[in-house]
Amino acid sequence: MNEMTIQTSLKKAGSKGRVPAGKKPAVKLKEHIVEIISDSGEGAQKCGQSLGAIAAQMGNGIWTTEIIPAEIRPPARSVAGASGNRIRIGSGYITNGGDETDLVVAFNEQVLLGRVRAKELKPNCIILLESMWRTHTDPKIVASYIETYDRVVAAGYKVYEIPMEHECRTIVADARRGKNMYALGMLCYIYSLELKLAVDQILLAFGKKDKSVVDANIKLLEAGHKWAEANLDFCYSIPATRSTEPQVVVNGNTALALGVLASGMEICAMYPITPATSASHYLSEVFEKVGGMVHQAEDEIAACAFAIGASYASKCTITITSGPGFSLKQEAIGLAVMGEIPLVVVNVMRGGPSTGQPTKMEQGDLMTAIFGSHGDAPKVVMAPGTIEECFYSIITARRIAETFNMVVVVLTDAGLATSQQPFARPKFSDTWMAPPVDQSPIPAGAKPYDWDETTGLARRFIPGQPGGMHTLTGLAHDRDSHVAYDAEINEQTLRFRSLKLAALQKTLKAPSVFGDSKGDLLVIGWGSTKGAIEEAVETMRAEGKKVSSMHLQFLQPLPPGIKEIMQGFKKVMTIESNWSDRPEDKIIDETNRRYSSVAILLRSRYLVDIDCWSEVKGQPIKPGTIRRVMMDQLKKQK
Amino acid sequence: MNEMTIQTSLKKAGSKGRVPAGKKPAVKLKEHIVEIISDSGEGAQKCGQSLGAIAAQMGNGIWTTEIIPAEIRPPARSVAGASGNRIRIGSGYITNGGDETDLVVAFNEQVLLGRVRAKELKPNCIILLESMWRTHTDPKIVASYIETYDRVVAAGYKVYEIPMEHECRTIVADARRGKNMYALGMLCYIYSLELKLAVDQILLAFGKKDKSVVDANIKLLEAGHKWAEANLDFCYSIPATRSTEPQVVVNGNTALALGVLASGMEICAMYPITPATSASHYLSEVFEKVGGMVHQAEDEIAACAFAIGASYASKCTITITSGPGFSLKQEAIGLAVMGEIPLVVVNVMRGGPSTGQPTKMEQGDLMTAIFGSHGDAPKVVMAPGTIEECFYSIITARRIAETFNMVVVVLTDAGLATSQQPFARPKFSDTWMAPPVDQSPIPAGAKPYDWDETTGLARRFIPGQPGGMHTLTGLAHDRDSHVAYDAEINEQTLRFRSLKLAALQKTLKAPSVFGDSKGDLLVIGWGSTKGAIEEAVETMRAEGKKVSSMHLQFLQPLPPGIKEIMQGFKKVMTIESNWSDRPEDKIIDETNRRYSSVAILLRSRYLVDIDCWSEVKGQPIKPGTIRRVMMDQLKKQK
Amino acid sequence: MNMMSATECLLQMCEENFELEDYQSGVPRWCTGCGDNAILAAVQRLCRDEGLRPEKTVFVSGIGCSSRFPHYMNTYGFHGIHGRALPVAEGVKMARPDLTVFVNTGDGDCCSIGAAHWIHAIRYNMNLTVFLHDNQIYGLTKKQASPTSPIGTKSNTTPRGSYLEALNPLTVTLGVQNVSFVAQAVDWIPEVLFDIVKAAYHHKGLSFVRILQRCPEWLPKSLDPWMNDPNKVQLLNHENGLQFSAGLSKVYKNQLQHDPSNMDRAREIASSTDLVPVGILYRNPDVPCYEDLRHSDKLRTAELTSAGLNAELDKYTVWPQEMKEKVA
Amino acid sequence: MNMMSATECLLQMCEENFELEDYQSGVPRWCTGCGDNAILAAVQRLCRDEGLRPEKTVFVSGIGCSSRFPHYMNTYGFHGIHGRALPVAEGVKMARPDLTVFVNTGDGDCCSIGAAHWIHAIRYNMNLTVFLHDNQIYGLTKKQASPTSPIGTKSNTTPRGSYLEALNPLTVTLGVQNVSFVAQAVDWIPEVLFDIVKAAYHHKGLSFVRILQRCPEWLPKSLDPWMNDPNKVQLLNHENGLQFSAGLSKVYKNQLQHDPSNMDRAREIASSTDLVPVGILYRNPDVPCYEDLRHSDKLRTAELTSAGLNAELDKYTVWPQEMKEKVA
Ligand SMILES: Cc1ncc(C[n+]2csc(CCOP(=O)(O)OP(=O)(O)O)c2C)c(N)n1
Ligand SMILES: Cc1ncc(C[n+]2csc(CCOP(=O)(O)OP(=O)(O)O)c2C)c(N)n1
Ligand code: SF4
Ligand code: SF4
Ligand SMILES: [Mg+2]
Ligand SMILES: [Mg+2]
Repeated sequence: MNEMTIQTSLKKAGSKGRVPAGKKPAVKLKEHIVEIISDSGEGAQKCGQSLGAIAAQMGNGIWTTEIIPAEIRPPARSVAGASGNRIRIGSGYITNGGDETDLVVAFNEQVLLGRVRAKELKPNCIILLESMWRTHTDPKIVASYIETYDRVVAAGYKVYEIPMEHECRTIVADARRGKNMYALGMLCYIYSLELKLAVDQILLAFGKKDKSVVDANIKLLEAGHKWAEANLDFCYSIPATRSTEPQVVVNGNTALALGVLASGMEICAMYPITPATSASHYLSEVFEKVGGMVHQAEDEIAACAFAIGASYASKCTITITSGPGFSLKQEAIGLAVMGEIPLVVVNVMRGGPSTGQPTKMEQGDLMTAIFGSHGDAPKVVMAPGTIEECFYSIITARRIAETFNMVVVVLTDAGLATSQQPFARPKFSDTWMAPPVDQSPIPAGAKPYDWDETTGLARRFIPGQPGGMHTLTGLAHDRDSHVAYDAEINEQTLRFRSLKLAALQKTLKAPSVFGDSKGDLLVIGWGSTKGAIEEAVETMRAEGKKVSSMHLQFLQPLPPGIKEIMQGFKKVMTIESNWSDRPEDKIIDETNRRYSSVAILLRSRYLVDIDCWSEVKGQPIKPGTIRRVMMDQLKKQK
Repeated sequence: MNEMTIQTSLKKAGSKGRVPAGKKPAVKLKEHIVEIISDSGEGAQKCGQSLGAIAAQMGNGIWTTEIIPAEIRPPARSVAGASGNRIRIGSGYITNGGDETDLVVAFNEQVLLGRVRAKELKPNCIILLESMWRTHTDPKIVASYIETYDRVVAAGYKVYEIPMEHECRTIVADARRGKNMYALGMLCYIYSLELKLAVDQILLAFGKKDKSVVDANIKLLEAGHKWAEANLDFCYSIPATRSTEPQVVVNGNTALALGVLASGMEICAMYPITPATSASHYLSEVFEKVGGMVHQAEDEIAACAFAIGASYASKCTITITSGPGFSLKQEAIGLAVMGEIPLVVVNVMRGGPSTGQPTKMEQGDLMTAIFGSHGDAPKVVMAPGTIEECFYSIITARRIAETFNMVVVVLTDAGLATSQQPFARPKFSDTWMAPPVDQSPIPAGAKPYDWDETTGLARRFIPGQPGGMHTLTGLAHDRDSHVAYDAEINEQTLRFRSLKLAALQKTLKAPSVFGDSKGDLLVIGWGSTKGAIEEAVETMRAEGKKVSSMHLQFLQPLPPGIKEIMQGFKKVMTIESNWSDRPEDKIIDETNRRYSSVAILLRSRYLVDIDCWSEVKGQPIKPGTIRRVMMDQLKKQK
Repeated sequence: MNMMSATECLLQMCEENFELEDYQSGVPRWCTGCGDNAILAAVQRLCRDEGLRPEKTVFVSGIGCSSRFPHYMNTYGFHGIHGRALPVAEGVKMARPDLTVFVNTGDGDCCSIGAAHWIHAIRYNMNLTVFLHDNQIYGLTKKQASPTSPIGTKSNTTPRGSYLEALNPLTVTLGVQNVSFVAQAVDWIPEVLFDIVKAAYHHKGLSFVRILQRCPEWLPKSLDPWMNDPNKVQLLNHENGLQFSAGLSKVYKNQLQHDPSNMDRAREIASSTDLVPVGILYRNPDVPCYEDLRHSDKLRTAELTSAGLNAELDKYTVWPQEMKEKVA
Repeated sequence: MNMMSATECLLQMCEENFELEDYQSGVPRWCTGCGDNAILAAVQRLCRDEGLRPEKTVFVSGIGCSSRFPHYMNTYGFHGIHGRALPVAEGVKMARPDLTVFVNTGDGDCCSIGAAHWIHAIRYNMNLTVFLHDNQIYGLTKKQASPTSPIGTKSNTTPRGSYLEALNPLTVTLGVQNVSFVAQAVDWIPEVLFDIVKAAYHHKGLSFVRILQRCPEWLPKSLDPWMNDPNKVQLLNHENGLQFSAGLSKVYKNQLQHDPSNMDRAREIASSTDLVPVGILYRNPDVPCYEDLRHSDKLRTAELTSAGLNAELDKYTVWPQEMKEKVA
């Protein structure tokens, strides 16, 4: 009876959406965005990652983005439950996830619906939809499927119903598990990717397992490929040029963790929190290989205090967290500032305030990073803009922390954390690491806080150094580290701690301008929006618009040269993913509009009428959206 | 032998500093600043407070400031150990502690030295110094005394050596304890204050104790008076006009606590921390009389969470803390913002960062108040500028919190906390209190977050209301308080929470200008610097300078009308007590100078080149200092 | 005294007769087989049996899978921040002793980040019913070791196995002065779970119930030894504690007579790790509740406030001469 | 093997022979009669007797009167923030197991704001010597009730007396899995205080020493009952614990034989409130130390780092065709 039903389904599907087969020549594309979505646990993640890896192997530019349900185990077939991966494949270098999707493989109609509702699909998007639901034993499911199917077709999407599970079942018993490799096979056909590379992926993933598992997966892969070849009326190729240098393909959190390895730090203290945790997971796996360790503390305060203790007594230490944990660490961060203990604090930002949207992307914690601890607590704040920068920023952060005896906050976000982008494989350099812990005797007369009058810098005394005995304190203190009740000393030491930021600023280069150094509009961004902003700028410049962008990697101190850059433009605006009041709201005016974060910083420093536009949708801002915003801004100028 | 020594001492003292007696007519003064300092435990505090109270009774304007050692029990006779009180007495209304001291009563030369070193005494200050140390049995003490005495005399101070302890011993056995009333008697003579009022003070303080104690103290008082009359060659009177309205004389923390009483709030949750604690102490004493209670939680996080729980289920609740505790509360504050739970958070600011200077005054937590919790967490931030405003700000804060379902942060500081200033006795009004907790059934269809599209306001559902059942959450949520995974809802709710600030802003009045509304220089301040700034402005205006000032009571939202006010002035600057980089420092320039807090806010909002000047000496900024700063600023304009 | 008519009386009884559905809200989003479902069922049954008014009942939680609990109750709920369920609940109870307050907290929420509040909540002994959903793992954040994870637990932060012996929440709780009720339940014996939940609810004071809760998602087999071998579960019975049905006693033969008023024994029993003791370990009805010690029964009227305020202001008032005479 | 010359050997011994002054720094700013002075004396004596190198010794504290302790030691010191002494000390020890680390913490610092860290520090069982300066009050902030304040304590936040029975730090500590050393001392019996401090120092693992410490400033008489009546102090003696001098035993006749390996007895003894037990309540030398479980003895060279990093990068590398062939 099951068989019967499936037969019917196939016919029906065929009659509705599927076009008779016939191998057509591949259409050449500059790029395509494809996503694979399923209930969580059905392997769409794996399928997408493999596709990205294969395309990268082919020499394509890629950017993969995880589609993560907000819950651990959302109910099956639920709108909010889509789990999977989104891969942007291009001919050239790809810097961000791009706009809406061109092609989607969906394992059920509900997860598809979720994506449609979220407006994530291009109007003429191609949909490859598992058709088994049409003939499900539960009439409610059938009805739901048909309703959605009809609506989606009516909305103009090109839907191909595909009996994936049915086909898989001819190869394996648990078809639900194998479907993802079947889909991968189809996609390899669609994008003219070498099947051999897909086989390599399977070997990589299942190589350690039973040979039978590997074989079954390869069979599924090939079956998918064959079916697509036989049944689909389209196929693409995205020309690629293989890089001549080795590339690594990792997501932002893995890049962060690799940066920790590379920086020579030895201790990471953390408390689990989404989306920072995956960095610690990976580090827990590998850190011990280089003599490091991850300490899971009882809470974020303890994690920060543990890191401070370790830093105080040894090398600079790192603590990794996200929003709520970052708020909790503020008091301890102030202690590190006051004691001038080097410390790297990573905040993988998520949707706020409060618990907010734990799995979503946002850039909402910049102001807290700068101002979050009571009193004047100057610290360095930096933000990588690419996956590659996630790696290198940790190395830089470690070095700054240890050179200036400062706290360095590194802000990434859920977007970077879960996106993959190839970058040139780093070549390890000894200079990335701190020298061994100084245990030499302290020269007579030297003081534990011998601040330099000009730069505020002082040498750090480390336990174990003979003659360096002193008690570090979070109270105001003098050069001897004695508690200071004196007004002058208090003010002087505030001065020294602040001067260090200026000293660092003097070593920074002016940010570079993307595009011409003169024009009608300059867009300023920071962090993960880099690729999307630059792509939008590039597109508009190709259209003849005089727009450029500037991306800030240091948010505190702000690098020199910004004013001069801004002067080259008629208008400056910031684009970021944190809240700013909408000028179109009735009660919002210039006396009460709350600006987005970096806009506040820049307006205050440069007194330039910088406008801001922000979107806080928990998703990376799309280049197309940015383009629209910039167009609007240009229109206002006229 | 003891007797002998004292005789010698008297002679010696006489020969050195004391001028032969003879009643002179009282010199009329507009004002005088007097301080009484001793080792802690010697009663200088009490003496000073009584003097202030007596002067207030006489109808004088007063401002008293506690001189607090930074340690619980500093060693006796130590430079950092001065404990006491500083009273500014004037003919008219006094708004701040004023400049340096005119007259000091010191119980030993070391505490005196501390004040000299801190530059707290006017060049020609009169010093009434206990002379017993000159003849002490410990030669080291004698040497120290003589050295200091000589130095102080050489420095031009007018020193009167007075055998206070010796004189007291003729009346009581434990002269060390009685000295303070003896000094009070002297001061009553010096300032021509009614001795009867001093007797009233003694009755108030010791009335409950043994009659013999009262009598002894009165005797000491009279003896001091008599001695001064017989031996001092000067005496003052500061004309006073008795107010026709009753006044209360309390310090800022007491005023705060009285405000809590008056506001009808019922629960205060706290964890001890200097300098906030004294407000909780007083509240612990009296809150139960009106059915309230103070809960000392296990830490600040628990205190804040406890307050949130109580607020959620009942009336708006208050939590009181200082810097480090304020940092710790940030995560919980974000929850209250997200859940739209009314909450009043008081931060009595102290020296920062970290533990910093716990007993010292600073205005360093403004930016943390605004930006301290991760994500966009809009809350109201206000700061009283006078003792009276400490009282009323709590009532206002309660009302705003409950009207807008928002967190209201009230920032005071160690200066206000420990200063006394008379203000018109408040007349209780029913409207200060919230209506009783709403327990009426929720109308069908109403939703727990039914945000108004224009203002973001929504009615609060309180447990116990039939039909209002819902689960409040710190996660992003929709109108039903259901967890929202949706991008649009997230952004919309950020918008609603932010709009409430704009809605509040619309109800605020423009700040008033102190001085003319046009001129060369406008000084902007906030919080406890109000009196000193206005006094400096007044002085300069009297000298013909075109300067005015504006004091901000709301820091978030900033009230309307500021831009228009600023436009009336050639130059605008802020004066506050938090760190700003000194432009004269070699490596500081316009690209890296860190501005003080309110300057950042105003520059960013109004794009006006507002300069800032700040002092972070742990002391209230003096009007004379402000005058100098303003003069410098005016000079720059030429 | 006012007498109700029979009809009125009947009407009111009707109104107060709640069905299970009256307490259900939404579809629980826990994994299939998650022990939290069993706890939810027991608690909903309790609410119905006891006729708890939904609007007078509040479930307070922190963050974690288990902390989603309030969302599935059609009562008031407070799903707060990680680790702070207890102080929030204390605030609710202090302000509103008329409300029935439950707390749902996870082993990470309670025993790790919230440990200070846990110790102090036991100390305050407010009339709260606290369920520790102990699945021995961080569920929501996807498998990190928790303080109660058995040593050697492989998790994402301890890929080579966790390093420390599991924290025993029972012995810690029993070490706190003022503890008044400690029980242990397991999610897979619903009858006993219900009995314990009920006893906890009826105890005046803080009742702390640790529930061994299965997490099939991350630790699918960790509780198997105890589930598969009824003899490894030791039921605590006593005339002053729980007494078990004959049916149950047939399956769970390993029973121990334990008087819940005996602290020393309670601590000894709680220390056992091989056997899982189930039942009431300790109960002392005489420990005062903090809210009773602190709550005022003054009517907080404007009059009272005004009087209190003015009495205080009097202490600090400087009267003008003429008024002073009047006042005196 | 290298042999030292006798002179060299003597020189080194000389160098390592420290005097009390070598550990003293500054003049303690505690009140006269403050029990912290006695603790300081005992600890300085320990350092001298054990010849601890000042530069290899770190005292970590939080905030409070007692937390000023490190300032008075001429060693390295870390006077941090309120409640966080233990996690800071853990970080120090983890990074530098070669250092000797002591912790000074107050009853507020440890048992109130720091309670979560306290529980977990016991659990980690790092080789730290922890002194709980328990004066049963908040000293530095001027007299507020602490968790260990006896019920009824009049303080600035409890002007009508505190509401709760005092928390017993000993029973809480003994309730934590992995506890390895718990002792109690009193400041007014310096000889025993020293013996306990010494035993704590020699224990490998976290030694938790609660010291009843007088605060004449705020609670001048609170410990008088025990000070004035030697019989209210119960010395715990055992061949595996401490043994007391004849002189001492003459004064302190109330002694109890207690084997510190007996947990059940330790908890019972710890629960006593009328008698103050003094001595070692519990000791288990076999609990592993977290730093030993976690510390790597790999030489963290650039080579190791480079190799580790490259091995990881290999996993994610996309090789250009020609290189791929080379690599393969
Ligand atoms: C301050 C803070 N830190 C960390 C987190 C992340 N987090 C959410 S739930 C959780 C632990 C969940 O474990 P548990 O309490 O045992 O509950 P379960 O999910 O197992 O029911 C953590 C670490 C957070 N939300 N907030
Ligand atoms: C976060 C924070 N909260 C509160 C304080 C204020 N504070 C300093 S010490 C202390 C308690 C002191 O009591 P205890 O720990 O018993 O030490 P003691 O002074 O009695 O030795 C408090 C509450 C602080 N410094 N930081
Ligand atoms: S992850 Fe574990 S605890 Fe969470 S819902 Fe699933 S089974 Fe339950
Ligand atoms: S206040 Fe108490 S604890 Fe603090 S130094 Fe004085 S006596 Fe010691
Ligand atoms: Mg759990
Ligand atoms: Mg204490």
